Amino acid sequence: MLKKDHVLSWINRCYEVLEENRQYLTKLDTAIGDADHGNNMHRGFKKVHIQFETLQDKDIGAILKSVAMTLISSVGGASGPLYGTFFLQMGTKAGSKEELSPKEVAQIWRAGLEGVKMRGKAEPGDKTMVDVLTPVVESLERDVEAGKSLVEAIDQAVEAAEKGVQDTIPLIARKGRASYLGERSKGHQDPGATSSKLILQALRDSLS
Amino acid sequence: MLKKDHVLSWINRCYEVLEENRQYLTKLDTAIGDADHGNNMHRGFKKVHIQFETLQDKDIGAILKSVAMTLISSVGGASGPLYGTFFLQMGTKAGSKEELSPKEVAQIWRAGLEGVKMRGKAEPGDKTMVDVLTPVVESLERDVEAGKSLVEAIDQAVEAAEKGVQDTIPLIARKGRASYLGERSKGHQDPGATSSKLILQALRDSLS
Amino acid sequence: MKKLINKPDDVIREQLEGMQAAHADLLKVNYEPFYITRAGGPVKGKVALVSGGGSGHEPMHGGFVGHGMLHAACPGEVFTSPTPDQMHEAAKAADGGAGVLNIVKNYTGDVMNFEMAAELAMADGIKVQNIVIDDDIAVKDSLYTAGRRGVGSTVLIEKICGAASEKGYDLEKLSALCRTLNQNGRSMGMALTSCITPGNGEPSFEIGDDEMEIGIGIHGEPGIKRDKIKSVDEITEMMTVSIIEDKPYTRKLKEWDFGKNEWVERELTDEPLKKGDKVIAFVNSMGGTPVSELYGVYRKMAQITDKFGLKIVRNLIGPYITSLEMQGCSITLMKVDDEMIKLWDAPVYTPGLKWGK
Amino acid sequence: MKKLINKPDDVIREQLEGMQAAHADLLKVNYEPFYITRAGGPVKGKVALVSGGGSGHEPMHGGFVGHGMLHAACPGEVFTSPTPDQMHEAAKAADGGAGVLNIVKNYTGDVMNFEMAAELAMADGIKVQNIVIDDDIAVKDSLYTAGRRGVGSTVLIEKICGAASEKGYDLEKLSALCRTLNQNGRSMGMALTSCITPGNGEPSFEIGDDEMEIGIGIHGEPGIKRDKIKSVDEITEMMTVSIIEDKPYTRKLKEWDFGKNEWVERELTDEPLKKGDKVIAFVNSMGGTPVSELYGVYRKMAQITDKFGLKIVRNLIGPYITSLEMQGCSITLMKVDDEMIKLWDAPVYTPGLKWGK
Ligand SMILES: Nc1ncnc2c1ncn2[C@@H]1O[C@H](COP(=O)(O)OP(=O)(O)O)[C@@H](O)[C@H]1O
Ligand SMILES: Nc1ncnc2c1ncn2[C@@H]1O[C@H](COP(=O)(O)OP(=O)(O)O)[C@@H](O)[C@H]1O
Ligand SMILES: [Mg+2]
Ligand SMILES: [Mg+2]
Ligand SMILES: [Mg+2]
Ligand SMILES: [Mg+2]
Repeated sequence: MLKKDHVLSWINRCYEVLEENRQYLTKLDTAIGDADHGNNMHRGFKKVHIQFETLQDKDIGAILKSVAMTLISSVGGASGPLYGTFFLQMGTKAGSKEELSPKEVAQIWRAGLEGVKMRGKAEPGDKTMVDVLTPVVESLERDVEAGKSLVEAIDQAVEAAEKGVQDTIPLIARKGRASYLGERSKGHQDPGATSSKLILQALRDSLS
Repeated sequence: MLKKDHVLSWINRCYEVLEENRQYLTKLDTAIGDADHGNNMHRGFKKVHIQFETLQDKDIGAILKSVAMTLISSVGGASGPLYGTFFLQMGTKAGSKEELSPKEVAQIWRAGLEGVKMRGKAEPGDKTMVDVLTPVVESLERDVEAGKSLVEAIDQAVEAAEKGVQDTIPLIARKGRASYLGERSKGHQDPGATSSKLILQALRDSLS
Repeated sequence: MKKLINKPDDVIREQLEGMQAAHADLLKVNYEPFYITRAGGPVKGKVALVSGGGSGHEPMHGGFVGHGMLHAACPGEVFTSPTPDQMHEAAKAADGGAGVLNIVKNYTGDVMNFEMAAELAMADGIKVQNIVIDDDIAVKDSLYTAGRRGVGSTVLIEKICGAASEKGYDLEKLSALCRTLNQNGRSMGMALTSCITPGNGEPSFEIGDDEMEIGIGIHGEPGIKRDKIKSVDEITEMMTVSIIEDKPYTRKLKEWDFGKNEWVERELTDEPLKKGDKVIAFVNSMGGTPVSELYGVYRKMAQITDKFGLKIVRNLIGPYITSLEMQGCSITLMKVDDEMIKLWDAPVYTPGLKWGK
Repeated sequence: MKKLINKPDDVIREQLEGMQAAHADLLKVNYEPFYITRAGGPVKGKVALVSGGGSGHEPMHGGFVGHGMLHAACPGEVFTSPTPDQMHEAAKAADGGAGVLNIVKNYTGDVMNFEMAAELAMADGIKVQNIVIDDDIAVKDSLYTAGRRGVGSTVLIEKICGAASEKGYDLEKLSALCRTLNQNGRSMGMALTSCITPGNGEPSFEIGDDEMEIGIGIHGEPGIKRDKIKSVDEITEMMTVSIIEDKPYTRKLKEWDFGKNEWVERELTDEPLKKGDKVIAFVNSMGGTPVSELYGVYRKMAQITDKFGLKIVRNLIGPYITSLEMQGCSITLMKVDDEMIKLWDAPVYTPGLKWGK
């Protein structure tokens, strides 16, 4: 089960992980974007971190929605509305629960993914975060369906995420800033796909 | 005797020498000025060179005055009016002669020097062309007084010029752009002093 | 990093404080969240023109707030779209009862954030339209990319639509004008150097001493191709001819449908410039290129437009939509009719653009 | 060398051709020799305001030719004073019968060339005065140097005197105003990078990645000292305080004495700024520094002038007197009275400065 406390420590872990990887993500965005993805994500989760106290008394849905609102109003760029929508849809799907079953965890990730796709109109293969979120959600759904434990399922999903990140490298970007580069975007790892993987890893970390 | 043809070949030689030393003079001006002295002198004498045909039928005074007018209207900067005045006063002093005695050569150089000092208000020791022109004129005057030949006198003057150039190195500039540097102008050779030496050398070359 | 700044994190706020101190007669800066409005408050009965985008393009947009141009601007972090809450607050502060027109440059982030902002403002009962500007012909198609970027045309459009708002155009008419101007404008940019964002402290792209980058946008992102530096005549010819010979460009842009009460996609096709067209020519510095060099560009550009039979009726030359201290330039040609020229000539009084009274 | 140019030898001519093409409504370029006059010809009965200097400082001076500012400008080679024949021709072309005021920046070359030019024009029967501008406090004394350089004040003076000429000031009154404004203005500059002249293709001075040069002029010449780059607050504080605390400055400047009919040296002493003074504050970019950073400078400067009890009544912020693409800035504070403020506010319509109508 994913308890409310897990969710809180997940959110907190997101902040840590994005602080550690700020420069790394920005560097990835330098190659095929405008060199701000790490800074954007860090700014957003730092804001979440500062308001962390105010999340304590909330249920899972409210926590995730509150994270969403903070991201929307502090990240900016493409990733702000996208991750904002991601957490918003997750929170809406989670509702006023205090814990989630493995299946429900898969469901909120699915909702988040659909939100991102609705907002950004990207499909798998476009070299975006969707290229990580899609295999992650599919892996989660497969494994919880097969009755695996939450930790097992997420471990699997992290592997799928890692593969998803690697798979963005040869792709030609068709959405977001990297798309302007056309052929020249080949050979570079997508920053947003990478941050999506980090967010999943943070969830995994919060469970151990 | 300095014949009219010598004067013409002197003027022509000035062009060659300043073309050869364009970058060298500009480099000197980069250290303590605004990096244009070589370009300025080259621009002026190139214009003289282009109009060279028109000098042929003139007397020495008219040749020098014509050079002066060309320099004034094409060099600009500090060196334009200064060298313009230098040649103007030389030409005025020379008058409508077809040849000059060694003594008269010393006299026109004296007139040129006084013109430069009147125009620019620099004194020896200020780290300017005056630090070359002064010892040059004094050397010329001494030697023609002592009855030396024109070539001997100019050979001596070239040595004085070379010493004059070297002597500008330790000076602190008090006139022109280099003066803004104060102490920092020490240790650098003055570009205008250097071009004055080149102009004298060109005269020497025209006599052999 | 060679910049006149204090701590990178404070750059936006401090520069806004400087703007406020310098132009208290023209504008008012709000700090939580960041937005800039005209000093006099909302203009009753006139459509409020609002724009915004990442910082680092100054004077755009904040420097264009004032009589005859914008009513409000939202500065984001450097090269990062501002957030919906800023835009929402700005819309509320600027609305004079006749609605709000958001001028949105076509970047994934800007478009999404302004959409969310429009929804928030509409929930408050403010009438809002978003018009997306996409004039950068360096981006060839919209099927395999995020579509053409919004660049130089934005400045001209903010000026002309600003004058139209003063003249009393309602939201629908102003939106139509804005849309037409966007379709009439085409731009292309190039860079000699990369810029450095304060947050990173390192060049956004590496470029050799003898190289230039063609088809850049305004965010320090790499362009569409790398080349050896050429003469200004060759560079200008390449850019101007590309603009003039650019094919019809078709794409879908989202606007709000006030009938259906939802976002709809409009398919729009921009027609190429043709002989006899009157144009405004805009030669822009990316920030680090001095105006003297822009005149070198203008000279060649005017020769070429002449040859093609275009008539330059007005021009704008200088650093107006920049990429921090990047060296480089962009050219914009925008077809205009007599009404648009009149609006261009109308008085404007902002920190970044001033004429008439 | 990263520049938008063709052959270095053609830069001046081609950029002037660009200016002519862009601003045919405002100005007319003469090519043999180079000078720029207003498009409408001489202004009858008004004193003609003429300036000039090396090129590379654009928009100054050519960009300031037009209604309410200069009547003519003489561009020299890059960073090299123009020649007397140019100035002489410009004076003849601009004279409207009320005489000519040459605004001369204090550099050995400019002063000598403008003196020769004035003599030539006077020989033609044109009444001419030369007023020398020397406002750069980085130069401490005039005894052991060529005296303070003419920098930022020049722009403000050209604007204010331009308005005074329109208003009908005669040559004597205009000269007196010009002289007073010069005495009222103080400037200081700094650079983060060196510029590169097209003729040389190499930086005019070497400077480390973490260094800045303080007390530079506008010709790519080294300044008075080298330092590690500091924060904008520290740099601005140093410059502003230096300007405010600058001691009385005495030197002799040459002017024409119409009684004696010869050049005379006038001993002039500039008094320091004092509490309660009204000032125009001018924050200038050396060319490569974007306006956003200038606002960072303005912010701190305004805090300091405030603390000293100076009242900034007007300001100007942007690249107006530049050193090609050099990164850096300068600050000018000029004490003004109500008449000067009125003249500042008067309409100006030039390529480089525009307001009112
Ligand atoms: N339309 C889209 N749908 C999904 N993800 C997108 C889309 N556009 C961009 N992204 C993601 O956003 C990332 C860039 O985010 P960021 O750098 O923060 O914003 P910006 O591109 O505005 O600077 C990309 O790496 C990509 O993964
Ligand atoms: N007042 C002066 N009197 C004599 N020579 C001077 C004076 N000022 C400058 N010079 C000479 O002029 C030279 C610089 O000439 P140049 O570089 O062509 O002009 P600018 O200084 O205007 O760029 C100096 O090296 C110096 O020798
Ligand atoms: Mg980015
Ligand atoms: Mg020089
Ligand atoms: Mg961004
Ligand atoms: Mg010079």
